[in-house]
Parts: sequence; C-alpha cells; structure tokens
Amino acid sequence: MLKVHQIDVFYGNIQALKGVSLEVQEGEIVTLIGANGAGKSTLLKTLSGLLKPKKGTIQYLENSIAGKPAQSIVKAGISHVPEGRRVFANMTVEENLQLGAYLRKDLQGVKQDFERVYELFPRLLERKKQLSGTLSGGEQQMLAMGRAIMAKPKLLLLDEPSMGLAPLMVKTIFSIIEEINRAGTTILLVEQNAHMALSIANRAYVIETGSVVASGPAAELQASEQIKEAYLGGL
Amino acid sequence: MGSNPLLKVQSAGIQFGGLKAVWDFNMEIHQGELVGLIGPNGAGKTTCFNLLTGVYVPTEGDISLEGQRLNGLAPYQVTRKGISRTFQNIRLFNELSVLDNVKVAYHSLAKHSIVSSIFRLPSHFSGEKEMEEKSIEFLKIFQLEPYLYEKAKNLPYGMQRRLEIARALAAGPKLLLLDEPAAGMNPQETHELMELIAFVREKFNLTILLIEHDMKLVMGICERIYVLDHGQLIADGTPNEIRNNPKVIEAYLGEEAAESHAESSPN
Amino acid sequence: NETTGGSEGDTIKVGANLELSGAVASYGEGIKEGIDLAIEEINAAGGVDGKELEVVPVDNKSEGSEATNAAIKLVNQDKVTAIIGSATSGNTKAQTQIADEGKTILITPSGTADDLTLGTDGNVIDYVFRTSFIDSFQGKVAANFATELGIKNAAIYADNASDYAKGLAKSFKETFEAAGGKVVAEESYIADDTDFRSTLTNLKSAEPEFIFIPGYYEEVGLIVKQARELGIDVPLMGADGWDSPTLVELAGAENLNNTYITNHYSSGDPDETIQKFVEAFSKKYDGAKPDAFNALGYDSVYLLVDAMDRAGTTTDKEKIKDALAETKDLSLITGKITIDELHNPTKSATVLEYKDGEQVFKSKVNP
Amino acid sequence: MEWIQQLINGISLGSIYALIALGYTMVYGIIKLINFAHGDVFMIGAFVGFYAIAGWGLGFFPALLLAMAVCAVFGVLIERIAYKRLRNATRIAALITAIGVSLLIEYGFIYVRGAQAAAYPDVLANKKYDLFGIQVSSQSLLILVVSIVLMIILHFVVHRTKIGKAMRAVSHDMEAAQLMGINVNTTISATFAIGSALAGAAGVFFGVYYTKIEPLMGVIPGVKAFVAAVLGGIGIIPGAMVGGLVLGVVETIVSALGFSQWRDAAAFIILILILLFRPSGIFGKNAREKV
Amino acid sequence: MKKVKGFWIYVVLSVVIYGVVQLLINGGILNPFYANTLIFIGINIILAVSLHLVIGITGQFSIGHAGFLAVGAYISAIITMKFQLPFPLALLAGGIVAALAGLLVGIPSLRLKGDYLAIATLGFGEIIRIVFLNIDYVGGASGMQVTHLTTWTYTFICLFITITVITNFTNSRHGRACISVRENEIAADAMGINTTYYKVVAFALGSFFAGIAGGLFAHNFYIIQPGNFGFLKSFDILIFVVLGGLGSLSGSVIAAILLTVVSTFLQDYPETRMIIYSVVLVLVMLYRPQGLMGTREVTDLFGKWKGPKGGNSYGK
Ligand SMILES: Nc1ncnc2c1ncn2[C@@H]1O[C@H](COP(=O)(O)OP(=O)(O)OP(=O)(O)O)[C@@H](O)[C@H]1O
Ligand SMILES: Nc1ncnc2c1ncn2[C@@H]1O[C@H](COP(=O)(O)OP(=O)(O)OP(=O)(O)O)[C@@H](O)[C@H]1O
Ligand SMILES: [Mg+2]
Ligand SMILES: [Mg+2]
Repeated sequence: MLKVHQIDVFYGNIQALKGVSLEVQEGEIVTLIGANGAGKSTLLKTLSGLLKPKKGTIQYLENSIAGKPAQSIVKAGISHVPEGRRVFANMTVEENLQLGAYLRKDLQGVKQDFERVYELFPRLLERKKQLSGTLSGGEQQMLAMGRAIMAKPKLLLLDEPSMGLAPLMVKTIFSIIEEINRAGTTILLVEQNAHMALSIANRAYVIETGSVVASGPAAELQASEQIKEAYLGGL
Repeated sequence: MGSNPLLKVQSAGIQFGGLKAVWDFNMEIHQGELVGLIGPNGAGKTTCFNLLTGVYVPTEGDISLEGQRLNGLAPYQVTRKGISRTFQNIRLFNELSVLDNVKVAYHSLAKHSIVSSIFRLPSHFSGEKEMEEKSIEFLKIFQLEPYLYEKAKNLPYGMQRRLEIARALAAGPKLLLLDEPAAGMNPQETHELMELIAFVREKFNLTILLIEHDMKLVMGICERIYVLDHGQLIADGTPNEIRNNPKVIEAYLGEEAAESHAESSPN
Repeated sequence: NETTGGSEGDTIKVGANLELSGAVASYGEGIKEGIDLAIEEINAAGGVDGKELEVVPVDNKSEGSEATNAAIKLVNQDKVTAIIGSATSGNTKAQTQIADEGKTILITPSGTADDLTLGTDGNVIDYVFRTSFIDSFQGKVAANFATELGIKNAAIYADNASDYAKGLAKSFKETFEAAGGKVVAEESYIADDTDFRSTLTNLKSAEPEFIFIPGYYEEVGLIVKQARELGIDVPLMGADGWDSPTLVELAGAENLNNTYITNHYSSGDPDETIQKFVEAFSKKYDGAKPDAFNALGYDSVYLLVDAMDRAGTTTDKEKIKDALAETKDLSLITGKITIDELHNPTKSATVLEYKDGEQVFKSKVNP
Repeated sequence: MEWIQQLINGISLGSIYALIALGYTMVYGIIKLINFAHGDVFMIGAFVGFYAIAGWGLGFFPALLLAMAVCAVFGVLIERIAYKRLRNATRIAALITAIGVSLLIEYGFIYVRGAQAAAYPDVLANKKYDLFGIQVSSQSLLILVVSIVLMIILHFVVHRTKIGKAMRAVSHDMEAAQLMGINVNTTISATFAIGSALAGAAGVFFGVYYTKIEPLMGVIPGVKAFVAAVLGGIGIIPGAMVGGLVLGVVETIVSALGFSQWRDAAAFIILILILLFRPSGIFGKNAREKV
Repeated sequence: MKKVKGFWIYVVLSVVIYGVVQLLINGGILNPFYANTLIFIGINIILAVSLHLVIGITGQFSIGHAGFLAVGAYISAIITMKFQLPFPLALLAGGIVAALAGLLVGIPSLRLKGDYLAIATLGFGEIIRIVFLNIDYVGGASGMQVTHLTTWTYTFICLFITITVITNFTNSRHGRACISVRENEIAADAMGINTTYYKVVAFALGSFFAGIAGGLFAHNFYIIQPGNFGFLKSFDILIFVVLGGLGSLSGSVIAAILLTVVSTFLQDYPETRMIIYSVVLVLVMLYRPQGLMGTREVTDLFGKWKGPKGGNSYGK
C-alpha cells in the first residue's frame, strides 16, 4: 500500500533522514521505534506532505506522493495525527471533528463517522461543546485521533499517541488503535512505548539517526536481545 | 522521619474562573525524601507545582518551606528560598549556550552589581570567573562538558532534559521539583534518567518531588507517592500501598496495569 | 561634471531643499512644480547671462534634521548659488544658519514665521530671504476686514501643528481685540485630522458671528464642509493657505458661500501675466490650476533671477544677495514685491470672497 | 443636547475606525501579522472608487464593488509577494517587511500620481436629519449600519462557514491545519482578500464621508485601526467594532472638552489603561501562557 | 588575560578611528557635509544600540523609542538654550530624564507582552510627542531653535561610552539575565531572576542612551520640533535593529551605518528615494529575515574572541 524508497530529508542543511526505505501492506499495523531525534516524526511528516524529500520516492496505492502538498495527500486517504496532539485549542470539540472531515463531500458518510467517533470516544460526546484547549491531555489525544478518523483515512499515521498519558489512558488509546485497525484502517505507528507498540503491531522498523537499522515481524524484534538492550530498557 | 517537614502544604487550592483546579491539598515532605505525585491527565499535578513555585498564587491555604511562608512570593523569590523546578514542556534558554544556561541559574548567588559590570571593576571579573568555574564544574557532573558552547536548542532531546535538571540544580535548591522528566523518552533512556536522579539526590543531599506517568520509574525510585484526581488527593503512601489502592487503580492505573506492576513488569 | 563644476560652469545651480516626501510632501511638490516651470521658461528664453539654470532638488522628508543635512549638502557638495526652500518655517529654520555660514542665498517661498529671517541674536541674516508675506501681516488684514463687516464676536479655529496658522491667529486676535472685537472661542486642530465635528460643535455653542480659520486648504476644505453640515452658517475667513482649486472640491461650492480669504493672488485674477502663468502651468501639468505654493515657488525663481540681472553676475553670491535686499517694485505673480530691511517682501494682499465656488475680488489691502 | 450631538459625532468617527479595524483584525488574527500596509490598501480602495466615480462615471455601488474587488486582488498579491516567504520567520521580521510594503505602496503611488489631495465627488446624497437640534447625516448613519452589518457577516463567515473554520484552524496551527486537508495558501489568500476588500470598502466610504483623499491618507487611520483592533482584543471581530467605536467616542469627547490637541494622546492613554487592566483587550481572553 | 587584551585592542582602535577622522576634518579633507554625515551616523548608531538592548537583548517589543529621543533632545536643549549651562551637562541631563521616562514606560508596560506591549510603547512615544507639542515653553509645534554644539568629538565620546557600557552590561550576569528573559521569561523567573527588575533596567538604560542621542541630535540640527519624533522615527530605529539582526550589537551598528549612508545618498533622487529605500528594506527582509548578521557578532568572525563585543564593528 505504501512504499518508501531511499528518501533523504533535510532541515536546512541538517540531514534528518538518510536513504530511508520502508513498506506498509494494507491492513497492517506497522510500528516505528527509535531513540529521541532518530527521525521518526520527520518520516511521518514527509509522508503526510509537511516536508518534502530531497531524494527518493514514495509510492502510495500506485501513485507517487513525494513532494505533493499536504492537502492532496489527505485527500488520497492518508491521515496524520501529529506529535503533541495539536488540537485547535480555541475551537470546540465538535468543530475540531468537523475540520477533520474538511475535504469530504459525502455528508451522509460524515454523519455516520461522527457517530462512530463518539462511539469510540464517549468522552468526546460529553464534551462536544467544550473548547478543546481546556481538555485534559488524554482527552486531547482522543480528539486528535477522532479528528483523523473523520478524514476517513485508508492509512493512519500516529506519532507517539501515548506520550504524557496516564497508564490507564495509554491502555485505552492502544485498544482503540487496534479497534480502528480491525475496522479496516492501515496504521503506521511511531512510539516510545516500544513494548506496547510491538505487542499490537504486525511488523516493526527500528530507526537510528536517520536510517533504518532493523526491521521484521514485531514479535521477532521484541525478542531480539539487541533491541531489548537498546530500546526496551535492557529487560 | 524528623518532626519538622521541609515542605508543608496545608489545604492549598486554586480556582480558574469557576474551575477548582486543585483544592484542599495537603502535603508534607521531609528533608532527603524522594516523593512522587501522580494522577490522571488534568488532575492538577502541574498546577500543584505552579502553586509551590509561585507561578500561581493559591486562592486558599498555606505553603511553607522550612517554616517560612511562601504564599504570595514571586517565582524568583521562591527559587531563592530554595525550591527550583523543571517544566513539563522543556523551557531552556534556546539561544544561549549550555554553559550560559547554567550561569543564569547561578545568577542570584553572585554578588557583583550592574555598576561593577559596566565599569569592569575587579568584583565583576572575580564574580564572573567564579560563576563560570562553578558552572563548568557542574556541567561535568552531568556529562555535558563537551557541549559547553553549543546552543541549548541544538542539543538532542534527552540532553535537553538533562540540561534542564542541571540548570534547576545550579540554582541551589533544597527541594527539587521535576515535572514528567521521562516524557518522550524510550525505556532505555528512562532507565538512564532514573539512575541520574538517584545520583544527584545522593550527591547534593536533595529532597525531590516528581510528577511522572511512567509507573516503572515512579514505583522504582519513589519512597512515597501522592495521588491526585480531579484536583484532590485521593491517596498517599508507599508504592506498594498505592499500587494496591482500589481508588488509585480505578482512577489511574487500571486493572491490568496494577497487576503487571505488582510483578514489576514495565507495561 | 556635477560635483566640482559648481556655479562656475555653464549652468547656474539652484538647490531646492523641499518636502518631497513625508507629512507635508504636497507643499514641497507644489513648490517644486512652480520652480520647474519658471526654470523651463527662463532657460527657453536663453537663460541668465547666457547660462542655463539647473535645479538640484533634495528631499528633506518633511523633517528638520533632514533639511539640515540637505542644506549642508547643497552648500558644500553641490556648491549651489542659492537654495529655494523649504516649504515650512520649521524646516527653513533648520538651514538658515548653514546658508549664512556657507554664504549661500536661501529663499523660502512659503516660510511665513515672522522671525524666520532673523538669527538667534535678533539681527537679520544676510543671506536669508522670502517670497511670501509674513504671518502678522495677513492676520492683521483679516482682522480689519472682520471689523469692517461689523463683527463683534469672532472665534478662531487654527491649525496647531503649523506656526503659520498660529502666527496668523495671534495677530488676528491682537488686531481684532484692539479694534474692540471679542474673541469668544479659540480652538485648534492638528494637520492631517479629518474629523472636526466635535470641535466645531463646541465652536457652534459659543455662538460666534464669524470664524477665522487660518490653515491649509486640505483641512480647511473639510472644516468648511463639516461646519456647514453642523449648521454653522456664519461667515468664515481664512488666508492664503486656503487658495487651491481643491478647496472648492473638498468643501463644496455651496458651502463656501459666505467665506473670505486674504491672498497673494488669485488664479482667477484677469491680470494678463497671471493668466499667462495659469495657462502655462495648466499646459505643463495636465490642466491643473496653480495654487499658492505653485505660484510662490515660481516667483522665488524670478525673484532670484531678477537679483542676478541687477547684480550683473551669476556667480558672485555676495553681490546677488545685496541686489536681492534692494529688490523694489518687482512684479511677480503673487504681487508687486519690495524687499524690506528685514528681508521680508512688502506686497499687497487681496481679499477675496467665494461665490458659488469662484473667487470674487473684494478688496486690496496695502501694507 | 450638545452632548448627544458629540456622542453622535463620536460614533460616526468610530464607525470609520471600526470599518478599517474589521479587516485589520481579521488578517491580524489569522496570520498574526501587524499588516501596516492595511492602511495603504484602504487608500488604494479610496482612489479606485474615486477614479471609478470621477473618471468613468460609475455610480456609488458599482464603484464600491470595484474598489473592493481591486483591493482584494491587491491584498492577495501583497501577501503572495511579500509575506508568504516570511511565514516561518520571526514576527518582527514580518512587521518590518510590512512597514516596507507600506512605504512602497505610498511612495510608488505618489510617484505615479503625485502627492496632492483629491476631492471625492458627491455621489451619495447626504441628507441631514435635524432631530431636536441634533444633526445626523444620512451618510454617517449609513456607515454605522454598514459596519455593523459587515461585522455580523464577518462573524458569521468566520464562525459558521467552512472557510471560516479553516481560517481559524490556520490561525491556531498552520501545520495541523494542513493535515486536515486545508490548503493553507488558499485560506490565507482568502483572508487577505476579505480583509483587503473590507479596507477597500472603508476607503470608499471614507472618501464619500470626508471628501479628501490623498496618498498618505492611510497612515493615521491605519494606526488608529490597529489601536482599535488591539483595544477590542486581537482577532476578535466584535472587538474591532467596539474598539473602533470606543476610540471614536473618546477622541470626540476629548475634543469636545476643549483639549483637541490632546486627542490622540488621550486615545493612547485610554488604550494603555485598558491594556493594564485587561492585558488582552476588552474582549480578549486572558491567554496567559499555561506553564 | 585574553579578555583584557581584547578590550585594549578595542580602545586603541577606537582612538585611532577618532583621531584619523578628526585630522581629516581639521585638514579640510572631509568637508562639512561628510563630517555632518558622520555625526548623523554616530547618533543613529547610539539609537540603534540603545534599542538593541531593549528588543534584541531583553526581547521587549518596544516601538516607541523616538519618544525617549525626544525627551533627551528637549531636555538638553532647555538646559543649553534656556539656562545657558554647558553642553556636556545638557547631554547628561537629557539622558537621565529620558531614563526616568523609560522607567515610567517600563513599569506599567511590564504586564504586557508581544504586540500588546508594542502598541503600548508606540502609544507612549506618541504621548511624549504630543506633550511637547502642547508645551509653549519649548515652542509647541513650531519647535525650538537650538545652537549648533554637536561636534565629531562629542559624538564619538558618546558613541564610545554607549557601546562600551552596553557591551559590558550584556556580557555580564546582568546581561545574561536580560537574555534569559527574552528566551523564556517563565524559566528565567523559575531560575531566580527578577524578571521585572531586569526589564525595567533594560528600558531605563536603553532610554538613557536614546536621551543622550537626543542631546546630540538637538544640537546638531539647529531646530527640534515634535514632528521629528513621531512613530515613523521610531520605526527607523527599529529597522536598524531588525535589519542588523535581532540580538546582534554589531548588526545594529552596521545597519545604522548602512541605512544612514543609503538614505543620505538617496537625497539626490527625491522622486524615487522612498521607493528605493522600501524596496531595499523588503528585499533584505525577504532574503535575510534573520537580518544581516543574524544573532552573530562581527567579533565571532574572528574566532572565539570573547572580549567586549562590537569593538571591531565600530563606526567609521
Ligand atoms: N524544524 C527542525 N529544524 C531543524 N532540525 C530539526 C527540526 N525538526 C527536527 N529536527 C532534527 O531532525 C532530527 C530528527 O527529528 P525528529 O523530530 O524526526 O525525531 P524523532 O525521532 O521524532 O524524535 P522524538 O522521539 O524526540 O520525537 C533531530 O536531530 C532533530 O533535532
Ligand atoms: N491557567 C489556567 N487557566 C485555566 N485552567 C487551567 C490553567 N492551568 C491549568 N488549568 C486546568 O487545571 C486542570 C489541571 O491541569 P494540570 O496541568 O495541573 O494537569 P496535570 O495533572 O498536570 O495533567 P497532565 O498529566 O496532563 O500534565 C486542567 O483541567 C487544566 O485545564
Ligand atoms: Mg518525534
Ligand atoms: Mg502536567
């Protein structure tokens, strides 16, 4: 479904990604782990069109999307939940969700998806009219995911959805990710909480200072001594 | 435990508009303790820190450090009394070098005046020299010495966190407040951080209060834990008491998490 | 050869230190247009003493400090024979000392402050002259006119940002009160204002029989219009600053009925030289009608050239300056000029009345 | 009686400020740029209307529409050429650029046309209503009504329509807005188009009401509109309206008390006082940074 | 010590520059026009550097600097013209009263941030101007005539003192405190910095030197009028600082020199002057939004010399 081939990405003169390649098959959960500053967020931003790769290709459903503007990538079915939630603080929960469906024309479908989001996150229904800036961290994270779902993506890019969340909330979020996946959305997940991520993912990539250093089925990586040593706290 | 607590908070609280963000908050921390503060998102943990450090003025209650009342003091005065902190979202002086970041924290310990600096009197040179030497010494402890002249914003995330802790320590606190120091770190990095916290506590004979969602860290190093929910304390006690407290499990940990923590597995 | 030739070459350099940008750019531009027209005519007629006049324009951004800089440059770099400028008294004051030290003639076309030609010691500055009459003269003329109309209670509404307007207001008040009149209200505005209604409402409630409004047409046009809108029907009077076809457009012809001005000249004056000037000006500037600034800029050049002719030199600045000081009965567009011992022109003033947008000659007042 | 007259004077003046401030606050609220060129777009609008009426003999409403259209295009061009590159630069760099653009428009226009003032033709019959000795002109009523209507429309556009939501999203977080599929460039252009069209309309109304127009006419109203926008709370549409009216009334009262030379000073003193007690303006939410 | 050596290089260099220019003036090689341009450049540098302390170092978005220039100009002019006291005293008094005005502005403005502070300072600047406009003692709108007393020597001494003091202040714990306020006020507060105090100090010190510049200005241009000190003048000073690079002292110095020269040069092209000026401004900002120098200093180009910064970038 998604095929990234040898991309290089720069911030000014600083190279953040060096020849990164990766693949995501339809229906999978693929996770991307790596230390701080390894380039995980950079990769997601490149996929969603916020950054343009200097070299390399990105194939998505037979189309090249490298360097396309973000809005046309969203239109093609890729939705990105950015690091740090980034909800529109001075707008209500409902308005945030409406913005998620910004490009959609099928009003009927949008209405159904509203219901679906409220079903997944009953909390959001309660807080429909609240300004999203006043939500708690966990609620904002739910909103960010709900907003992405509203775009009815085929591929969902999630950047550290568990960051800063209380344990109970982390659990909830991960089970919702699985649920969204079961309902047919392919997921590319970036996580620091590698244990959790690997336990729900089909496959995983490990990225280090801008390059992919390991990849394989999630279970295999979870078992690998090296990976444990470096990313799972040596346990 | 000694009789006189270092920090004493008596039914402190604050409202924002109609919202009672924290109320009837009581806490006692004794010299040398390492205490955790946990609770769901939006429970009011960071707000408590803001009350303790003078960012917010409590609308009710009392806060005192070594018997001295802190209510109404400005943040910089609180810092000079002996409480310093790190922030949930890193707040370094981005354009300043690593060294200068720490020097700023030494500011209030130096004595040379504006006049002596403008006229380059001897006291300026001796004062600056002392600040510089102390800061470098300090950064050595945190293994940041190789980056002395690097701008803070150019450091990798993990190092920025470390620099923030170093800077807070340079202000010479009796009580150090850490707000989610492990957020955004992977398990390996978190592990290193735990060791660092244990080390500085030993080295500087510190009292520490920390907020964290990583239960492995909290349960691993804290001696006592306070649990906040909806702005109110719902429990306090040792890690073991907390992890088995049904209220805490319901509000915060979740069933499985509690179980797995019991086995001290890091999920 | 621009920088070294100076006035010794084939051309006579005349500096124009003017407000070509900034707050009062339109005054500076007006003067510049007048200067350009005069120089074009003179050169077309063979120049002065066989030499062409060349204008060196410098923009002082309507700022005193820039005017100083510009004057220093004109005197020391361009080595001009004379400087024409600036439009306002303040910017002129910023260069009188420089002109004097650099022994370069300075003629201000429209700087009207009474003491402009005087140094800080109170003595007249040798090299400084002007083309316009001074504030106190015009104020006097207006006050006498009001008295003649039988006015007892007058109000004054002056531009507080301009010493011209303040000077006029002061001499109007002195003369008017000396003649037994009473000034029942004094208000002021600031150049560039556009809304005068609240002050006018105040003036109205003082119930004056006559309002003296020294200022420039850009604001006065609006003041007249707004005053009439608020139901102020008494006679209004102003001075040369009113004179511009734009005033009629701004105020509206009807609103201008029952208003009077004192002026240097009238573009509607049937006098032949004046009509020739108006025609030439219109031709050069796409049909525009010359206002007082245009005329004064134009006259300043002729005033200078006349002195050169009489001095018989285009280079000896000292002689030219002496000749300037002796100017007598020189017929210019803005009147017949004689330069007095304070380097001010004595010339007659005209009182005009607006009737349906046209200036109608009312009376002529000699100094 | 006289006081009522003065109040009316103040409201008429204030509605002009409000009209300019509406467009100002819109652009300001969305890209956080103090667009000093806004006052100059206002000037261009006034001149387009002038040429349309005096030159081509158009009526008031066609001229108004034309001025709005020209200004919309002009505003978009300014944004594309001068501001777009600076979206990620510091605010102050963008501010200096805006000052540069403002000077460029003013002096470019003077270069082409000259600095002299022009008088607006009488296109709108100005009826005077005399209510118990208080003079109200139909034009000032019209301006007040127009600014209120525009305020309501704008408020509706920004809060209810899709493009309005996109604008608010962009104002809060440009990157996240892109991830919603919002075309940030189009949205910002739309903002500039609407804001500049409003400035253009204000220019034509100003011309009709005050008669005098000249190339530097935008400078002072531009600053005043900025003050009004800040007074009301940056980016808040009803705030701009109220800010403009407050400013107009304050200025009028000060003049009425016989301190006309202190009028601008008084406006600024009021501004500073209000900011001291409400640091984010009358309607501004006290957006203190959350620690 | 390296630092001390750097300082002496700076002092010697300054003396040499001063001496050479003075000789050229005495020898008539620099005619009054050039000499006056140099004085004007000097005044503008003082203004730029003083605002640099407020905006570039302390991060307080102040756009009413011309107000303090006005205070210095009028106070010093009153002292020399009305009281016939000596010029140096007038300069000092102008500086001190301007600093007091700075305190007056600084204290209430502390509650405000960013654009709100900007508009408030703009307002203060305008209020100051309008106050002078309404005082007949200083000539009201028509202004006040002032004797010409400013010389290259006075200008240079003031310039030297300004740069030295501001550099010394910046490179000390106090300057760092100001920078920390700029970088992150909340964190600075939490590190024990009295942020209010340092903001006020920066305002007062910046205003003091703007006041000194005002004294030089008044006694160089024969006449001062309130109109000289409007917000457009404040913008001019702001432009020096931003164009040079926010936070770079040598940047503001260079920008002040450059723009003054450009502006003087353009006097000869009145019709296109402001057009060229604004195009230059826009182009520089578009292609170098961080300003000519960014946050670097000229001294950085010569390696890690940590002496008083700005020495080498000194005015002509
Ligand atoms: N806007 C930017 N400008 C310059 N460099 C950047 C920028 N954003 C990121 N970088 C650099 O690019 C590299 C990769 O950053 P990225 O944010 O992709 O890391 P990450 O793997 O997501 O880390 P984290 O776990 O902290 O989120 C880092 O070295 C970072 O410092
Ligand atoms: N300045 C403020 N104004 C209004 N409400 C505030 C303010 N600061 C905090 N709050 C509210 O107080 C509550 C507690 O916030 P706080 O930041 O203390 O939570 P927290 O426990 O630190 O949560 P997290 O774990 O997500 O960081 C939240 O509902 C928050 O929205
Ligand atoms: Mg990341
Ligand atoms: Mg928190």
